[in-house]
Amino acid sequence: MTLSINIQKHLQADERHFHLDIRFTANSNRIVLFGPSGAGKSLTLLAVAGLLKPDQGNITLHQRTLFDHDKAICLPPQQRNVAYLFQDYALFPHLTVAQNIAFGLRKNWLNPLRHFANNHPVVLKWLKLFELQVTINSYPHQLSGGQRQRVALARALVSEPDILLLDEPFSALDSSLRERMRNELSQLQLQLNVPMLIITHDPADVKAFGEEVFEVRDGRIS
Amino acid sequence: MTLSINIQKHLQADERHFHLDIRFTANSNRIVLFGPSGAGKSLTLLAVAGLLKPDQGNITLHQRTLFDHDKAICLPPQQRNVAYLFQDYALFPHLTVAQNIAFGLRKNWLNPLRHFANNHPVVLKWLKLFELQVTINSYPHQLSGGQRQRVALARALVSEPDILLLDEPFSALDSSLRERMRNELSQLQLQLNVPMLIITHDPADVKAFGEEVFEVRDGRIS
Amino acid sequence: MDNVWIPLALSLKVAGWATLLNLFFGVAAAYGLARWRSPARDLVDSILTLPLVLPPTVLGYYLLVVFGRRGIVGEWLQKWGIELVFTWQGAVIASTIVAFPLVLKSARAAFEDIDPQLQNAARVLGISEVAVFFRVTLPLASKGIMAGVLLSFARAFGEFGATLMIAGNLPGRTQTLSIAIYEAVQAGDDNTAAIMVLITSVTCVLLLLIAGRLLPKSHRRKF
Amino acid sequence: MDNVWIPLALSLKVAGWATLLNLFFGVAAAYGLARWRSPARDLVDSILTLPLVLPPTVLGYYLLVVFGRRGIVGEWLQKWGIELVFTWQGAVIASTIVAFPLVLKSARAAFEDIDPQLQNAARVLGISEVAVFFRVTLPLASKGIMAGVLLSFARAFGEFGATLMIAGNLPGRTQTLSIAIYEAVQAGDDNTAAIMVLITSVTCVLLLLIAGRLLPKSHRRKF
Amino acid sequence: DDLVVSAASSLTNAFKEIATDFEAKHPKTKVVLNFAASDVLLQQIVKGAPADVFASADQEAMDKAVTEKAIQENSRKNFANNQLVLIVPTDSQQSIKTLQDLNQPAIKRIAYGNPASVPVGRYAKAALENAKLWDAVTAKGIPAQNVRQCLDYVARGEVDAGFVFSTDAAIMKDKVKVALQIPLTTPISYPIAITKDTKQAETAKQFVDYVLSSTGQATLAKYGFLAP
Ligand SMILES: Nc1ncnc2c1ncn2[C@@H]1O[C@H](COP(=O)(O)OP(=O)(O)OP(=O)(O)O)[C@@H](O)[C@H]1O
Ligand SMILES: Nc1ncnc2c1ncn2[C@@H]1O[C@H](COP(=O)(O)OP(=O)(O)OP(=O)(O)O)[C@@H](O)[C@H]1O
Ligand code: MOO
Ligand SMILES: [Mg+2]
Ligand SMILES: [Mg+2]
Repeated sequence: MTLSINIQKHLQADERHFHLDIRFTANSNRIVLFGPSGAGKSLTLLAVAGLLKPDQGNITLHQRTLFDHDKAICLPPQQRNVAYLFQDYALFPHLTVAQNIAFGLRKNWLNPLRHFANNHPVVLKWLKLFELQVTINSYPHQLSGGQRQRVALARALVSEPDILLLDEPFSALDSSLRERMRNELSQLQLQLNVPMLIITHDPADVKAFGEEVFEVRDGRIS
Repeated sequence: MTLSINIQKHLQADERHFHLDIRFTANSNRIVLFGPSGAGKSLTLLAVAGLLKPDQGNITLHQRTLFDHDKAICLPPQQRNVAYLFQDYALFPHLTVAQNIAFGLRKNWLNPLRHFANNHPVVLKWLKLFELQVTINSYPHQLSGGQRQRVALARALVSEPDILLLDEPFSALDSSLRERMRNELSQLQLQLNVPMLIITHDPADVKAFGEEVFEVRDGRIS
Repeated sequence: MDNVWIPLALSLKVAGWATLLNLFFGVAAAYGLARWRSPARDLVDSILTLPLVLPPTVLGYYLLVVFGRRGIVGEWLQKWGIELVFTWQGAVIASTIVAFPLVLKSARAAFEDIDPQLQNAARVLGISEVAVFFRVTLPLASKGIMAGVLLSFARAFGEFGATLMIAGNLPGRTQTLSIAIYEAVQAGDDNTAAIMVLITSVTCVLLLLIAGRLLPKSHRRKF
Repeated sequence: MDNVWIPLALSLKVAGWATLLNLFFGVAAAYGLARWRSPARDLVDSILTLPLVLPPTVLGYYLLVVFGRRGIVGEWLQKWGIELVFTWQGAVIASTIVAFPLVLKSARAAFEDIDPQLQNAARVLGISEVAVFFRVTLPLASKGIMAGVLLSFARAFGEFGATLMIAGNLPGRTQTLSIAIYEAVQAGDDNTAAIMVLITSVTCVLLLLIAGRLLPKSHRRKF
Repeated sequence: DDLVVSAASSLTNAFKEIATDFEAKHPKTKVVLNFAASDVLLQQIVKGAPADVFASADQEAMDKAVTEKAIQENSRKNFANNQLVLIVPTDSQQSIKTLQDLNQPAIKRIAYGNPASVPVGRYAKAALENAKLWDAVTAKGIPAQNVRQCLDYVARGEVDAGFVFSTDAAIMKDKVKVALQIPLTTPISYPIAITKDTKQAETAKQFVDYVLSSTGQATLAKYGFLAP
């Protein structure tokens, strides 16, 4: 057993209420979440990453408790060691592409310098794999939509995480690029041998990554 | 002849140069732009909308000159009467879903009041068509990715534009919703009978809207 | 207690007018500077900050030179029967000028931090430039602007150096609470001063709290 | 011209220290307030704005009461051989307190305008809360903070009411340019005053221009 | 070491010269002058500012210093006198021959120091009360925060007349003219004293003695002060 999620959360916006009640245990390492828009997929990923605190329940990864309401355990995001691709990328606007990718490589109080980022072998590797070399010194606002998505993905994958959380990682890419990146990601997952939780609307992704597929509807696994 | 584009633009970020040189004339009303990430598709749409000023060339829509460098014509976005779905949505964070959709209905100095927006038949129509009724009073930060995309699309389509510019309008949607919205959009286009320029990576979109398909590569039509 | 309430009312009137004027002129100047593409713009910005750099009394002195009976502007105003020296309107002018840079700088920073994509989205929807300002730019900058406006109110309320010079210290007419406090302290009347300081503080804290409540709430995802 | 350069150097020293102190305390307090989830936070914020509301001279008087030889803090400091009244350090304290609200309010507005998603993105990458502050929060708020810091510098440079009270008007020791200008105006020495006003203005405009150049450029799409 | 002398603003020019002369005679001593309104100086000294000598523009401030035990009472001496005058702008058309002329309707504004905190105002008030004119004058009165503000208002023609010391009027001879010398029942005398907390009583005494010496008195006379 690798990943077990059992969480409840109530959200309210004006008079609208949304109940999230996700329960599943995944025994494989490649898990796909799919379902209609607004079903609660992204919220689930946020909860696993420690960015959304459920009202109830628990989350366990490899016997390690990330969250347990009853035992009052809630590891901060820093200690969960996840790779997270945000649906809206959340790139740092004040850093270049290379600096964004290198962000997690240094945990100290200073952002990676351009020189450091531009010459770091890991950064260069991902720039190459994701065909981003020319954009190395560009800022996020100077990128196209697909370029941004690739930078966000590279930034998430750079460190060696215990779990990969990817929210529609290829949605802004054309089909040939999408295929190449899917292969890269697949290889990386095999190599790290960590669970991967991926949200997608693309049947090809489901085919590639869906050892276990969960459908989310109205906040529940159905 | 409906839409003719002939524009050149040079962009620079750090030492990286990007040359946009798009020339095509479309004789049908349903035009698809496709091509790899970073090819210049979004920039082309920005230029048609009047948000990016080309260095050279001209843009003509139904004999109407939107831009002509030599004649020093450059209509402001307000006078081009376009419907634009931004790739990153650009929803107004301080307005509710209904107010966002109603934004273009009133051109005066005040934002549509909640009451006005929540009861306007056109707003209600689009909320229903795009299955957004429950989110009527939510703010963009309280929405899921797909919900945001639908609000952005509804906001663009509400007024009766002379041209539809849509930058990957369905990328964040699941396949069944995508199909329903594709039909809605198709009907709307037929009804308005205006040119539609759509960027997409989805073959199904190309099939549905691609009376004329242009491939963009490295800033050029190829 | 009339010697407290009348100056308090006057202070509120003067600071209120000064804040209104600065809300208008400060925001307008900030927007102009934020949009103006010219190498001179930072120079103009710095020059407009000068009222903060000069000691208020000195500023008051120059205001007197300009707006006094024999001043360039003052002489001209007199023809229209307008007199600023020794009137509460003079106090408004002094407070406005002293507090002006606070709104200017805060508002400009707020304007320049707005994502232009949102303004573009409004333009594409056919909204005129003026309407874009009122419907998108202003609401999105409101937090920074409000910070500046509150600072400006507080500063105007506490102003006394320049005010004393141009408006004088006429009890019931131009003696604001600040001037009254100053006078009490100068006269060694510590108790009266302390009471007035307390009233000033409570009034301002209350007003700032109320103004804070009026602020638009944040539209950012927070869990 | 020594009677200009010495006060100018002193003003720069005092305003520089005050700005540094406010950069530290103002930003720290603003960050604390922006993160603190408590109903008391707006109250504390308003109270911290009070130095702006009180007439500087009155503030200076209270500083004198606290830091004077016979004051609570002053008595205690004296045991350590530290004297603040009639020293330039006293001027720094006065200027710092007077200008403090300017950094506080601007920085708080800037902090609250940041998209928390970006801070979350950093946390997920394993960056500690302190590092998130220095690597994400501070750079993204830098425009608003800089606006406040520049205001605070200008205000500290122009401060004279509170300074005069606690630091006195000792030529060469605590006579800042502002106080010197004030004195010249009081002495009817209009020419000297005008020259010093000019020097103050030019110095400040230059410093503000340079500071403006140091500002990070905008990372927003603009065509 | 430094000798800190807190002196009333009206003494600015005279004391600057006296300090220079004193330093010439006592090369080891540097005199640091601290000018402000008498009451500000008083507050500073009472709260423990490290001043050595206090020279006030009137007895009231010095009396308070005595009550607060801030000065050495036996060192208190009067070192100069001053005169209260009524001044008008040089180009003034009004003819003022007595204080009663202030009742003329053509005289709309009269500036004087605020009696609550400004010595010159206290003298003016006393004189006007004596002449039973105080109420009439306050009706058109502009209370100034110090004597120089008063002078400035007259110089700029913002007011039609004002009460200042004759030493102040002398500074702006080109802009103001003296209309009346005002006799007072109590003379305007400036006291000087050594503070209680001084760490250099010796030098302080030398300075006070110098002010009272014939050379010091000559300098004061040069700036229009009268002998005590
Ligand atoms: N802050 C919030 N307050 C209230 N409701 C919210 C908030 N955030 C999200 N929701 C609602 O919760 C529901 C689930 O959101 P979530 O983002 O998980 O959807 P999703 O499955 O990722 O959809 P999509 O595929 O469109 O991204 C949506 O209906 C959304 O409107
Ligand atoms: N402000 C800018 N400065 C410099 N280069 C830019 C700027 N904006 C965009 N570019 C570059 O121009 C190229 C085209 O961008 P565009 O956004 O049009 O791509 P696109 O075809 O829409 O790609 P995608 O499918 O990934 O969205 C990209 O390589 C991009 O990096
Ligand atoms: O103490 Mo003064 O000399 O009246 O200003
Ligand atoms: Mg989602
Ligand atoms: Mg694009």
